[in-house]
Amino acid sequence: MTVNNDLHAVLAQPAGLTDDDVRIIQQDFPALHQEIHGRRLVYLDSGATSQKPRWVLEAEREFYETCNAAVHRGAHELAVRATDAFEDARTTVAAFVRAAPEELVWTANATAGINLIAQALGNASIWAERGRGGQEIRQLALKPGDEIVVTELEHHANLIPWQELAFRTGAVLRFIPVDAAGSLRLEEAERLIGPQTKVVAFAHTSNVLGSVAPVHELVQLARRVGALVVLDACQSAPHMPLGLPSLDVDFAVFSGHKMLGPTGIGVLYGRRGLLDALPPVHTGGSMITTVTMERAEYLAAPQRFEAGTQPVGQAVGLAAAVQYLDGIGMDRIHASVTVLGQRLAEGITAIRGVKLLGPPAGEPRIGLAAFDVEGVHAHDVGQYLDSLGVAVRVGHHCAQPLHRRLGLSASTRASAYLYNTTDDIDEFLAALSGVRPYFGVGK
Amino acid sequence: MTVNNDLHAVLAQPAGLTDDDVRIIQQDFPALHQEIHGRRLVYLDSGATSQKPRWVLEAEREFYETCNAAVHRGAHELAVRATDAFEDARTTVAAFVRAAPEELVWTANATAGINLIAQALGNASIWAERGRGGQEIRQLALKPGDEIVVTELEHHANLIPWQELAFRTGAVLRFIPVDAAGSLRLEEAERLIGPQTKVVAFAHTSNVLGSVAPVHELVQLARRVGALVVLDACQSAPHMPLGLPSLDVDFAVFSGHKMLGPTGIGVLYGRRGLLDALPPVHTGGSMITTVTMERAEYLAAPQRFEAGTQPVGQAVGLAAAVQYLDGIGMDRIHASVTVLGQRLAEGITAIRGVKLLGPPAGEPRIGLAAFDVEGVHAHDVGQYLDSLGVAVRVGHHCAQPLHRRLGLSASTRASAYLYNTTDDIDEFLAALSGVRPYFGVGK
Amino acid sequence: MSLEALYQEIILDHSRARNGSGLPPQDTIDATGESHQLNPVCGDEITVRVTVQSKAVQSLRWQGSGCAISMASASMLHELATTLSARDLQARVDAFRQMLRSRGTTQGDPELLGDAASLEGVSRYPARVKCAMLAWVAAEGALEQITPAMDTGNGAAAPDAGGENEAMTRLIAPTKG
Amino acid sequence: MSLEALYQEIILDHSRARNGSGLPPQDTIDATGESHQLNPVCGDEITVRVTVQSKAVQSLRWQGSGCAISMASASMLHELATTLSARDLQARVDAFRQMLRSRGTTQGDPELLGDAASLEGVSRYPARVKCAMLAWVAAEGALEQITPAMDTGNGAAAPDAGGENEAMTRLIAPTKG
Ligand SMILES: Cc1ncc(COP(=O)(O)O)c(C=O)c1O
Ligand SMILES: Cc1ncc(COP(=O)(O)O)c(C=O)c1O
Ligand code: FES
Ligand code: FES
Repeated sequence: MTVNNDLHAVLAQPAGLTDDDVRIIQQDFPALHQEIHGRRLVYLDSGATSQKPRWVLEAEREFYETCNAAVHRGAHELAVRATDAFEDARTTVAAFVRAAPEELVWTANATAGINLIAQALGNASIWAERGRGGQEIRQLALKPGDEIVVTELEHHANLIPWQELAFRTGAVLRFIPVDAAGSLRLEEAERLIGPQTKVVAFAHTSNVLGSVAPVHELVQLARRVGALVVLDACQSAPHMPLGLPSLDVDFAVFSGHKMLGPTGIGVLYGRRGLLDALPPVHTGGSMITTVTMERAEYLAAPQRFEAGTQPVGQAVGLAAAVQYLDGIGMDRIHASVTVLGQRLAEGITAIRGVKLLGPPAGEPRIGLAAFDVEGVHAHDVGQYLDSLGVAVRVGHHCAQPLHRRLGLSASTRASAYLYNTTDDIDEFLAALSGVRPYFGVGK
Repeated sequence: MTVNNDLHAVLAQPAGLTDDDVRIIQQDFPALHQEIHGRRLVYLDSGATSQKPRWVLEAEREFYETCNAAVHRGAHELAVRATDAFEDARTTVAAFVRAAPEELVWTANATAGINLIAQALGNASIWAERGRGGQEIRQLALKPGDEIVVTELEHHANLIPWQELAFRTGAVLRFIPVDAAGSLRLEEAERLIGPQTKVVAFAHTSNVLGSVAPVHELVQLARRVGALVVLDACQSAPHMPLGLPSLDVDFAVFSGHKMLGPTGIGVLYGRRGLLDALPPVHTGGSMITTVTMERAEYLAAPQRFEAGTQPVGQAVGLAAAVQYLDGIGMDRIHASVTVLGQRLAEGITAIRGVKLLGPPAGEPRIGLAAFDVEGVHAHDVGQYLDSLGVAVRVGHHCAQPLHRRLGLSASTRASAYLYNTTDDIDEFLAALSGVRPYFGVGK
Repeated sequence: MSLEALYQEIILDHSRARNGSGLPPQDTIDATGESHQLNPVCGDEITVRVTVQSKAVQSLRWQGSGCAISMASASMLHELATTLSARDLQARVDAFRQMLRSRGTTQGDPELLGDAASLEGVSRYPARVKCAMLAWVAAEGALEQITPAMDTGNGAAAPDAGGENEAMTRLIAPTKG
Repeated sequence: MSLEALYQEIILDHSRARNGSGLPPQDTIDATGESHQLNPVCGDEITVRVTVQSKAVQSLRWQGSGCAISMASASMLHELATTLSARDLQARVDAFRQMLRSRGTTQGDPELLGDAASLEGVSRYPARVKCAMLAWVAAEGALEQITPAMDTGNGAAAPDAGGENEAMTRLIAPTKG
């Protein structure tokens, strides 16, 4: 595999990442060395998906060239290598979030992980109704009148599956509202989470506001009433050191493609024991013990949730990605990206007619910032920035209810990652200052 | 991308593939140039998963290095490129099976495709029960007493999802039995498929027997009673020219990894109009129009079934794979693999104490053959062959009921693909002849 | 391609002017059609109301919000429509669609499309084609409510299998969940 | 590594001999435990019955089918068990497990494991470790039915978090669907 020799120098440093460090890291990312419309690409859309280092692309390729075979089956050498690579990947990614390998289920993406939990709970409800499964199934089942609590700032992926679960079981979906600035109203959470609450699901960090949820407080509220906690760690896993067991959540999901990994792979973490208690969702090969024409008996987790041929190449790629992240150090990445997030927030705030969403500059936020440009539609903002080589995301960012609450239909979002320098941020800010003049508003 | 110049010579030939042609094709497959236990690798496990040509690995890599971004979102240049690459891939793969792009839904694998259909029908049943959706939902819904018909030779992926759908809806699962030789008893199909039949699901070609299903006859029986037809094309799509619309099935699935594509991608084909009528299964981002905290409205197919970040890199890889297959020509591949299948069947039949499963030599079969070695367990057979560099699959091949019907708990399977020569088959056969002597049985 | 080719001055002007925007309370005349279209990519929406008398477009007004392209396009459509027969309006919608689908290969014809010809640059930005089409698809929908398809010469615009046209209409028409 | 290191002659002999195979009709003695184990990878199954009197293994018999490794391993276990105390048998199971987990780093000790020491080569074939363990896991299960864990010295075999031991037991114990 390609070794970026300069990276060793970066790793020798104690904390944070200087722009010089970042420029060395950038060498590993071929996609960043492109000209867009004749300008250097400034990629500030990592909140949507990250770019991939050579290390990851080569790990995947090497797998296909030397180990590719069906896993957990077959007695031949390639099958053994593939199985080892696949299960080693599970161990590596599990360790990245301080979990045990059996607590980690591969999914297609984070969305699939949340759907898996919601559908498994839906299945538990049907099983309980029809007398299938034991005591643990009846405990997991939702009944009419039970409640599922989410927040008003959720990504659609952590909202609609719960709407559908509520529809399916007769449970009621409730939500913790945000205030006009987008902050979670914790006092409402206390009111909402009660004995009837069976599930509390929320984003660790908001993909629009950049704010970090009060995980501890929400987990406490849920534990008090015995509700399951589902954490959407899509925007936190890539950016901060994450110990899922110590957060004491029951389930968590994240996506590989947002953390240097390939597309087509995500992770569902489930607290040990809990996964085994859930009914399966997808059924098929490699997740059964005994099958007759009439019925099937299912393996324990994680296999129970991994029907059919798994994304083996992608699992290997994601393991390489977390190795890369760990090599640099998640605390350094966190420190660096936090600095960039603050620079974004400050810079955006300073531009006339541009309104920052989420926590004001100086308050905790991850490395992203969404904003509204008065008088200019977000898609036009994005198009303008693109013409200067700056890639940002525009739209509702799969959070329509939050945008509606903020009185917007769309916003523009700049999101940074370990390969962004402060120069990138400054170039973006300079470009942003030009938007309103260009569209002739606010003169 | 790497161009294999010699390939042009192969392509100039009229029909079939000679061993010399195949040796040229082999140059494109790095995994095949390995020594296993000091012997040349003879890979005869493509029925489980295929090896990948450089062309595919490079297409995927090129995507990540030059186009990677979130699709269907964002106004920036990379997002445009990624969206184009993603939708072009859909068009390419759809054309490969003579379908329209809107008829093609990306899935994680074939298993996920069958589960998607089964779960969507399960959702239709709940929707109908609760008065959600229109007339078309009520038509798709299954009620107690309705029947689902599969065959006794199905892969677990095309069996257990239907067992679970039956459980969920109160429908009854019935199956077309096979005779002691493994042939489908069509006269039973005629008896079984009646007005109460709502779904008929079967494998196009059996992954154990290598036999081809009487698609036309089964479709006729299903059409007569208005049942939906679901085709498991996992073992046919890689090996023969396939025109799904002309087969007149309603749904079909196949997996990318079995046809030179990467892991982590599969295809669900749905007849135009029908997909739009089905309720969604996975919910989340990119598959909605309007979302409030209370409810969501869903896009038309294919987006309706593609929640969250899609396997974009893998879709691009699969498109490259079908381009490679089309470049050689599916009819030539079919011709070549059929010859190898017959050679396997004949050679296996000629070895004392080894029993071929499925159609006898000389009768139609695809390029695979499973068999039982009297007195030696399949896993020992596989281990022995592996020591000679021959990779085969052992076990129940995710078809326990079929094995039980044949009086076996496991079998060994050799499966060929476009990169196998007749020499490969002969080496395998020579190795197979040594199995019983080695284990000291049948002296 | 430069940003200026996308956002020509005339487009920015129209986007600010929003001619024909605002829907007065509706008289129930038979010959009025109204269609609401949603762009699912961005969530922007537009409602177009068309009144036809003696086969001539009496008025085309609209209400909605969206990006500069979509607002300018609606404004231009308003200006173009009011002088046309219903059949002609449908023909202009077809011509406009064809221009936008051309990926930069078809120039806009000001004779046919008026100011909307200046939106030709949009065809190079596939992600923005829906923006420009939004009002026009709504106008098409409104027309269909008034006269049977044949009357407006709609035959020419019939979705060709798998074409962008149909895909777009499908995408734009939300399906009730 | 050569095939011969996996399938030593003594293993092939045992696999054909299947010593201790066959379960006679069962008398209901308190000190008899029986455990059924399924290898989910291949579907092979084995039932092991252990009878203990005065803390000594009276008999260990089995019934099942599987590959040469699993059959040989059961046959060897039968021969080994009959002379041992229940506590000793558990210790041998632990030693056997440790050898198989070692990925070729631990040699089999014939003093401790008898003929089963010859299965050391299996540890280099992770896919076959379950084959060799199958009868031994069943024996462990049977012992547990007879005596509380402490009596057999089972404490030492307690699954260490995330270890292969536990993973294997979990995999081998089917969960009712
Ligand atoms: C006939 C058949 N159906 C379904 C499958 C499942 O495919 P996948 O594991 O890729 O989902 C396979 C492959 O294992 C198969 O051979
Ligand atoms: C907070 C949050 N949750 C869920 C998702 C969904 O992730 P994916 O599309 O990878 O399934 C995203 C990313 O889009 C996100 O930012
Ligand atoms: S961005 Fe919504 S219509 Fe243009
Ligand atoms: S293969 Fe089944 S026990 Fe060895």
